[in-house]
Amino acid sequence: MRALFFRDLALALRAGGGFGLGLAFFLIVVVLVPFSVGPQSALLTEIAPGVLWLGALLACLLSLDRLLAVDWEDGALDLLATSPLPLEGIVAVKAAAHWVTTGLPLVLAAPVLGVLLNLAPSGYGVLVLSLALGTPALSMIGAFGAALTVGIKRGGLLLSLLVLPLYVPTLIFGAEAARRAAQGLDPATPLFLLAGITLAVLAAMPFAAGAVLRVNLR
Amino acid sequence: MSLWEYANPVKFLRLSERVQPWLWAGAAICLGVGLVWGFFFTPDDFRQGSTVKIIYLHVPSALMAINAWFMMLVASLIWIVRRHHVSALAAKAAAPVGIVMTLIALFTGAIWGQPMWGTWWAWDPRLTSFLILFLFYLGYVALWEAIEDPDTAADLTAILCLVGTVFAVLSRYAVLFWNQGLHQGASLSLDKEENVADVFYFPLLVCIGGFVLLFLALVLYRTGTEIRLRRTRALMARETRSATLRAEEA
Amino acid sequence: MELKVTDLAVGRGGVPVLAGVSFSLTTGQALVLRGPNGSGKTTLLRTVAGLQVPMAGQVHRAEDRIAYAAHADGLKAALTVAENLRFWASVFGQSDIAPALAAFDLEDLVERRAGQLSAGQKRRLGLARLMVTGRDVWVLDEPTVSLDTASVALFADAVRGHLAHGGSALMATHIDLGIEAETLDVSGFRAAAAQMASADEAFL
Amino acid sequence: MPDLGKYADAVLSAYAVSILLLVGIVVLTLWRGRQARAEMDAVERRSGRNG
Repeated sequence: MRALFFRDLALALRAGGGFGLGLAFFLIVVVLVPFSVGPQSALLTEIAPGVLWLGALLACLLSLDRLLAVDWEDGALDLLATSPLPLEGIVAVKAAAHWVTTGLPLVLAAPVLGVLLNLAPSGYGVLVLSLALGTPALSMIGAFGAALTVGIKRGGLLLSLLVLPLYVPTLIFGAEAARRAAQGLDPATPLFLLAGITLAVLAAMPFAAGAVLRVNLR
Repeated sequence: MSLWEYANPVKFLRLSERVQPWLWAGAAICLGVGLVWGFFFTPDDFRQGSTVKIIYLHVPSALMAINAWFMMLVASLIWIVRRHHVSALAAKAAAPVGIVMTLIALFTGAIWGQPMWGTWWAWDPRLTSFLILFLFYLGYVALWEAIEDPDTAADLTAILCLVGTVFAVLSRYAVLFWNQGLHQGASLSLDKEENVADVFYFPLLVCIGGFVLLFLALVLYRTGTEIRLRRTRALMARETRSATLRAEEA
Repeated sequence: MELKVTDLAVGRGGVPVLAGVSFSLTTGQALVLRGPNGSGKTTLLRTVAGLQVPMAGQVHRAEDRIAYAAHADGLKAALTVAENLRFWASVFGQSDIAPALAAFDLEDLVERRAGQLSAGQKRRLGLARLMVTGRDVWVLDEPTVSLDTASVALFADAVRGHLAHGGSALMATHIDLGIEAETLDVSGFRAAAAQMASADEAFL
Repeated sequence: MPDLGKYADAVLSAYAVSILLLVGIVVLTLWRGRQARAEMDAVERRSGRNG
């Protein structure tokens, strides 16, 4: 399991692994927002938490279609399936590696991009906290979507269609927490709910994803 | 004689063809009577004016949008547990009907909301939940379409249906939390004193009956279609196989 | 420990391909599957490896004993030869990759990226993977594709060594490896039109 | 025709859209069903002839 995790990290960090693409995408989305809604600071301050959450979510989605497809195409998934590792564990580990290479950088970059959007000072801490709590769920749900579409040629678009509705609860609670904090309100309730969803997803989703992968390998 | 006997496609087709005329006729009668009654012979609401007539479409379609998904969930579970092909195909057959029901609920809801709320679309929790349900339906249908092998498709969509159900319920509560909403309380419920008035209630019940019958008729018919498509596929596969076998023998 | 296949029926996409396949594979034994392209060798091997569910029959005593290698080697172009091997070794709970490198003459290439290898070198690396799994039943699908004569000899030596150490091998191949092996012609087990119990059976 | 008052547009368009959608799905279903039945009959006749 640990070997798989570090292999995925190494693959993402080596040339051609696509590390940083998600981050760059996040940056571009955030830069484009003022161009589309206008440069008024007050407006940007108001929408900043939501835009940052949406940008992070889309950046997370960007790299999902390669999460399992690469291993599927070069046969590594077949070989892993005959190895002692359980498929549930394989998917969970790959989701964890995805989070470290995509989700974590987004969490760390969010406050910097918050400056660009004139985020209210009280919002930074909770924004980072909510992203840190929410993005693991995004990676794990995404891994489920990737497992569903792994055998499908050009499954990327379908993957988005399947995964985005599943992101709704996480997005709602995450962005709500960030927004409340930015407005000086108490963000505790949405944060707890967000953490609850993430925990439940991390506990249950590997089994769904493993079952799906088993069907696809058949 | 057990219920599972109808898991056999031939038996299922035979039974479904026997009950379908009744279902279609019942649906036509109920919808005709209910809608005409509701549209022409019920008074306007003192507060909502004539828009109250939209209730005869909005409430039944919304009910059926959820029930269709629920039926798909049950059918998916039956497929996962007992591997009856008809069950998987019934779930597949119900999805587009569910989409139409959801669309009707959304459109009528938006049209109803326009004079009441002064806007076509409000991010009211109920409307929003239906929009999310609509997205789930789209994903479900798209996944069925994308996969070549029918049994793989059945397995994957069944799991998607289970996971989707959990997330749809989660989204419902998330949306409630997110926006308390403009929508009025439930129009129909058993434990509440405050129901819609009787004048609206009876034609509404007839309409709901009509929608249920129409849904059943559509799903049975569509399941039959799916069974036939599957049989065509199987026959053609056998044809090509025996052709290659014969070619080799010769 | 004897791997035993009894009355196995395998299929592709719900259509049965082979039926009534039975054989056993004992310690030190190699079994070569023969048959024309498309006769179901790959499907049979995948089923024995546990990647596919048999349509009928059983595979006995195969759990956690099989190392499978097919056309796709599952190599990562961005990782070096040593990294690729070490990864698979640790997935299978092993650590020593030196014998595998030596057996397939990869020692000079250890620090090379797998993406820079030639097709034959890649194939050798893919086969070297078998040796780091520590598994005793090798299930091989056309292992000698894109290998030159010298590499085929290396591979044959590796298989011989594996058999001598109490392993066994089941492979589909067209060429003669010069290994003492029994052969099984799968075309004799082709699923006849009559006994086609398929996934679509319910609809016929 | 009942007097729908100032909301006539809303009510009528709601009915129009809904009935259109319902008729649409029914027509589509029947059309697909007929097509599938014809296809199956053709294949059945063919395979009946060949054995």
